Amino acid sequence: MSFMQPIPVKYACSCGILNPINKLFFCRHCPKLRCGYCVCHEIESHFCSNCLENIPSSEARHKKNCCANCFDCPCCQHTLSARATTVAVVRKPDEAKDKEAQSGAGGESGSTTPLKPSSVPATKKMYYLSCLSCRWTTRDVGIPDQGVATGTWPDNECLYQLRFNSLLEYYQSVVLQEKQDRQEFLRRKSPKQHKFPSLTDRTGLTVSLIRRQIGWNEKTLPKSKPISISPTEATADVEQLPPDIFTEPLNLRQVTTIAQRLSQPRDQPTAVGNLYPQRRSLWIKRSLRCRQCEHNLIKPEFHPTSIKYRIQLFASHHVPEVVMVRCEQPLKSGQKNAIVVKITNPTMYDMTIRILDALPEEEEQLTTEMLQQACKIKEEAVTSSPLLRAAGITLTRQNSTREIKREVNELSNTLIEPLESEFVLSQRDDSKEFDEDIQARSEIEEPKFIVWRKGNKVLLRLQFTPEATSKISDEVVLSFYMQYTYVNTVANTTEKKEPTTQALYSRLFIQAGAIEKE
Amino acid sequence: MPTENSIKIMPKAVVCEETNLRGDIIFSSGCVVHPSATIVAEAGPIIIGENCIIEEYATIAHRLIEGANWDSSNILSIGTHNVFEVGCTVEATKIGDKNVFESKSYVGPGVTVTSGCVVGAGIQMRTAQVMPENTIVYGKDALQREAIDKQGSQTLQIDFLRKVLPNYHHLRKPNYDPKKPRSVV
Amino acid sequence: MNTWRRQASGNKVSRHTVLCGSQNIVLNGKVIVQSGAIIRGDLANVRTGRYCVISKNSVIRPPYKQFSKGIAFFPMHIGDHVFIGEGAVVSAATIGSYVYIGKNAIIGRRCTLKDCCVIEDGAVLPPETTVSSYMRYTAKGTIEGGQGNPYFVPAAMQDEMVGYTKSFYEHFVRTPAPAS
Amino acid sequence: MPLYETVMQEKPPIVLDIGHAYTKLGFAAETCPRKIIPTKLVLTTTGQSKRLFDYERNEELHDQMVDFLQMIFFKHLLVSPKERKFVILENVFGQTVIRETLARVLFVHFDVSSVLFVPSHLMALSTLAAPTAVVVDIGYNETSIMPIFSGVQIMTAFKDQSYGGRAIHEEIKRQLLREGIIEGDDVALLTEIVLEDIKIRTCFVTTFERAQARLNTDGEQPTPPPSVDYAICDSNKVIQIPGLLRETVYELMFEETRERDSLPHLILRSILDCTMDVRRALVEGIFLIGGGSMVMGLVARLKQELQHLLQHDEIYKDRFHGALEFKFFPSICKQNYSLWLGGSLCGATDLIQMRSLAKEAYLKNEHVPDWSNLCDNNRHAGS
Repeated sequence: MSFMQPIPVKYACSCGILNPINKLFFCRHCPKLRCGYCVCHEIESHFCSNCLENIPSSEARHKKNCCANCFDCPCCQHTLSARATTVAVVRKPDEAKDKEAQSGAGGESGSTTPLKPSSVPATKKMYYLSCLSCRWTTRDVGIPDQGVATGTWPDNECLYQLRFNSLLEYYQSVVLQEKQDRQEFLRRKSPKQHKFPSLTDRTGLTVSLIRRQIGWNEKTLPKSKPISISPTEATADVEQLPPDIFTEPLNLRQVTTIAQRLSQPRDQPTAVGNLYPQRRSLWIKRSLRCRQCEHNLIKPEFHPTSIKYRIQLFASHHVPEVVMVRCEQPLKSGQKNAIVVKITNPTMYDMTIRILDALPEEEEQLTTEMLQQACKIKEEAVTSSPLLRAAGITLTRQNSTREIKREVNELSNTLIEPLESEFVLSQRDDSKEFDEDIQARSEIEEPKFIVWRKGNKVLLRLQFTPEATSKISDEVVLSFYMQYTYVNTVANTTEKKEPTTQALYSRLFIQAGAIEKE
Repeated sequence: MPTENSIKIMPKAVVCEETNLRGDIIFSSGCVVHPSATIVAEAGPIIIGENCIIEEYATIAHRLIEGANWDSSNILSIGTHNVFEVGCTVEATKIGDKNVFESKSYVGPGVTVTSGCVVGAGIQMRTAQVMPENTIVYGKDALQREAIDKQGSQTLQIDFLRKVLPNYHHLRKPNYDPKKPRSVV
Repeated sequence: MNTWRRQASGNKVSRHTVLCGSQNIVLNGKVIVQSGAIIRGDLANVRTGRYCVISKNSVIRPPYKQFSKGIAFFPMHIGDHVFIGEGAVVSAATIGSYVYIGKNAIIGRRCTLKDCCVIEDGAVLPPETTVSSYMRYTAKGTIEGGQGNPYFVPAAMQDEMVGYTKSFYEHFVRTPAPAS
Repeated sequence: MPLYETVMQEKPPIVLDIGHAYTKLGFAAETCPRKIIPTKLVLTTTGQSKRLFDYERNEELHDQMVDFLQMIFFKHLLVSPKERKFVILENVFGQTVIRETLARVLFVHFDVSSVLFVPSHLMALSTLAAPTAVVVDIGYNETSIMPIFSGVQIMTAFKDQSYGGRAIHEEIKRQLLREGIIEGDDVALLTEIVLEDIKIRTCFVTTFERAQARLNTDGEQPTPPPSVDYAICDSNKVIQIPGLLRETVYELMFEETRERDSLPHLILRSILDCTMDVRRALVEGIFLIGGGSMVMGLVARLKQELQHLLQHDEIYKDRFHGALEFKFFPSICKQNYSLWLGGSLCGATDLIQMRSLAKEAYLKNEHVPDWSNLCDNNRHAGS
């Protein structure tokens, strides 16, 4: 499976990181390759990966990103399942408790039957939580069974909530006072320098006086005073080691592991008996956004079970896919060899493809210029809005484009022979997929390097020579540029509506294998 | 290993024909052996207690230690109500009651499994050790914990399988009834 | 002798498989079942979609659930373009489409695998686990990914699986692997 | 009325305490971190798992930081970092490169709106509402001591030593090898995770009396606590952890050396570096924090050691006057997230608006103001 195994063919993303094509995206507006590193991740929707319920983000925030119904096992972090038992309901409460205990001991998986069905007329379903991985149950720690399957399980409370609240209030008031002091200080230090003498200055009418006269509130807030708080007292009484630690054997099964402790960050119990079910964390769907033009590259449908996208700009839908088929000869240093690659055109337009060993310089400049222009246009469109300009707001995003571009790290150690001519790769046509006979393109003389061709796929033979200096078992890396014509259906400028054809470049690297022994 | 297999199946045991049974094996009543299970009694007889379930590709082996020979007194005794799930390999020295060997688990020679134990899916137990009662081995790191009580028995599943399997599979006929003389075969 | 049974619907089933209760097994076309695979149709119905690959020595076993008055085996549904790796044990309740299950993975009873999820080689899913779309269940037992996360499951998982299972089938029809 | 209500109505700031072993993460004004996770990441390029602070080139650290924070935001906190405010706990003597890289990643890659770097020791103390204490932070890489008087850190008295969790792990490994319990290739079994598990679940700090008895090699040795059979899970090997190991691995914090750098000495020396009139207050307020301080028996032992040194060590006898008794602050929460809790309190106040480093300010010169940097220090000296 291509994504389960390392893929030998990698594309250089516009940020300089190499990626296989299935991890790349293609921004049609830029138009450039983008990868997970150089795009902006955003949260699209929250959901629980266990019960697959969509949770609105406000509710997610309120619930602290936890699912209201699902719990994780505190012992092995797997999801807990609710298990039902039937319990006899009897008038006398004492007796009922007895029964419950009995039936509880009876069965672990599934449910238990009432022990004395004849003696009791009514039964009631009670639930407990059970882990099907490590067999931990809520009964292990003595949590009583619940009447409802979901929701009612106790959350352990924070022991120092009150203290925390008073600390919070205290510090807030301290900081507030400091802030007011500073404001006061600044106000006094820098007397207002008005261009025009104010009327109120001379008449002795101050703003606050006027406000008071017309019955408004004081504008300045009453100066707040810090709330007093009693600091924690240090004590000379310290916790001693339990004396039996030197004599009693240690039962490791009763001591929690660090992972178990940290899954309950507040309590971090050391004894297994203090583990409590933990609410399950939510998951998110992400959308990805191009940092340069702020268009979405990926926008999933928000429903948790949907696998569709509202926007999907996978590179594999726009960029010709190159797959390595084989090397013709065993790889030897300094020996001429040829590699067969398969190129597929995924678009609905014919493509003209050239394979080059270096990027023509003027082309490189051109593409960057084009890009800058595109950005400028967008920026102008935003800043030229008169309202915003009046407000003095400039919406130039300072950051998003500033992520450093790095040089491509990988280096090739082969000399590649560029193809002597360009060739045309037909468009993708799903209806032709089932045609058995290959349409012969006999009318055109095929270039020599084309081995085979069918529909939108072509097999090419590329000649290369590994560097003479490479040693045995060195990885042979081929590098070349692929120029392809891309028909862009989105226009950067509003005037042009018809699709434009652009010549784009991708730099590819192929790990052809290791140099073999002589 | 004796040259001829001696398979004794007690009444009410369901043993599919497409199984790989070698050596001297006794299935007590209520056992269910699914197709493609393997039971090898190399070193000595295997006695499987009542109501055990042995699923597909499960292997129970009583292996010869190097240099040793078949010894009819070297019995591997397996208790009652054990479940050997798909693809597990069990070569334990002794197995008590109500244990569950989950899918693709491995229990090596020298391990003594008492009662109520669960060896989690995919877990390898290679070192010789005694698993105390109600031990649960779980997770990728094969952590151990102690359950508060034993796993529930699988009699309901056995009832179901005993009804269904004969409709679809050729079975080995019960050939041994302790209550009757041996001539029943 | 031909070791492969080819059905009119294009299914390719090795003769060295154990299909129990074959009347309860529906393979919806162009499905490959390799040697040593066991499908337990006798316990409950098993239904797969098109272009599924069930590799060598894997076991497809409908899950059971215990009730107070007995147990029941539930039918198992497998979607289209699902790959089940060698030696996998699958006891799921439902498996969506475009799902990849690695070698020797164990899918516990009544698990739910939604569309476009990946189970790594050797991963163990305890019973009743749900793996939602675009999630990857790792061999370490953690869940990673999610739709829009480019790192763990390819964003174009659907295309990948369609391409993979189709080319697997086409290769297979041309040069069937020698039965072992 | 209060102005700070506006702060709370906004999205709460994110509070991060990135330790060498564990990272505590959550939101300001909450009572405990949402998660405590190992400071490890899965590299998105290769898929391998790695510690955040294992790096060779600065660019590597940058990329790892991006992957790590990405995981924090999108897997644990589930909020977009864009336009968020942050509180970052930092060691005052921490490495500049880490601080600068972190700021760079947050501002440039994640586009956050402001970052407030707060000194960790001071923040930890704020959870007590006490103005004065010697804050002893026992972390994974190191143990650091910072006396604070009336809310002012006494920088000159700062001390640190390399005995933290990592040193304990090394000691466990050393003892297991010395005893021949682990031999040959099995050393590879003793991964950090296994060593940590042994430390957490079996080891403790012994009492002063027993430690003294052990030092006297001629005298009768106390019976070690019972040994423990420990299964190393990955390879199914069962080893026996000697009781002696359980009792003595923490001794390296107390070993007498000529450099006087054991934990009790370090605390005393730190207090001595402060002026005379604050010493008593400091002695009566020791505050232990950090994951390493949660081990059983540590406080009791430390108190006895300190008291012992005060009475018997010539240097300290001369310099400390009067009857002194060491007092310890009880932490309101588990000590491993005391720092974080302080950050949470801090992030809930208006300090987040007054003192934060805003994006615009950062981008102007791409540099985080630092107290130790003179150019930054001139401006707000005394504030």
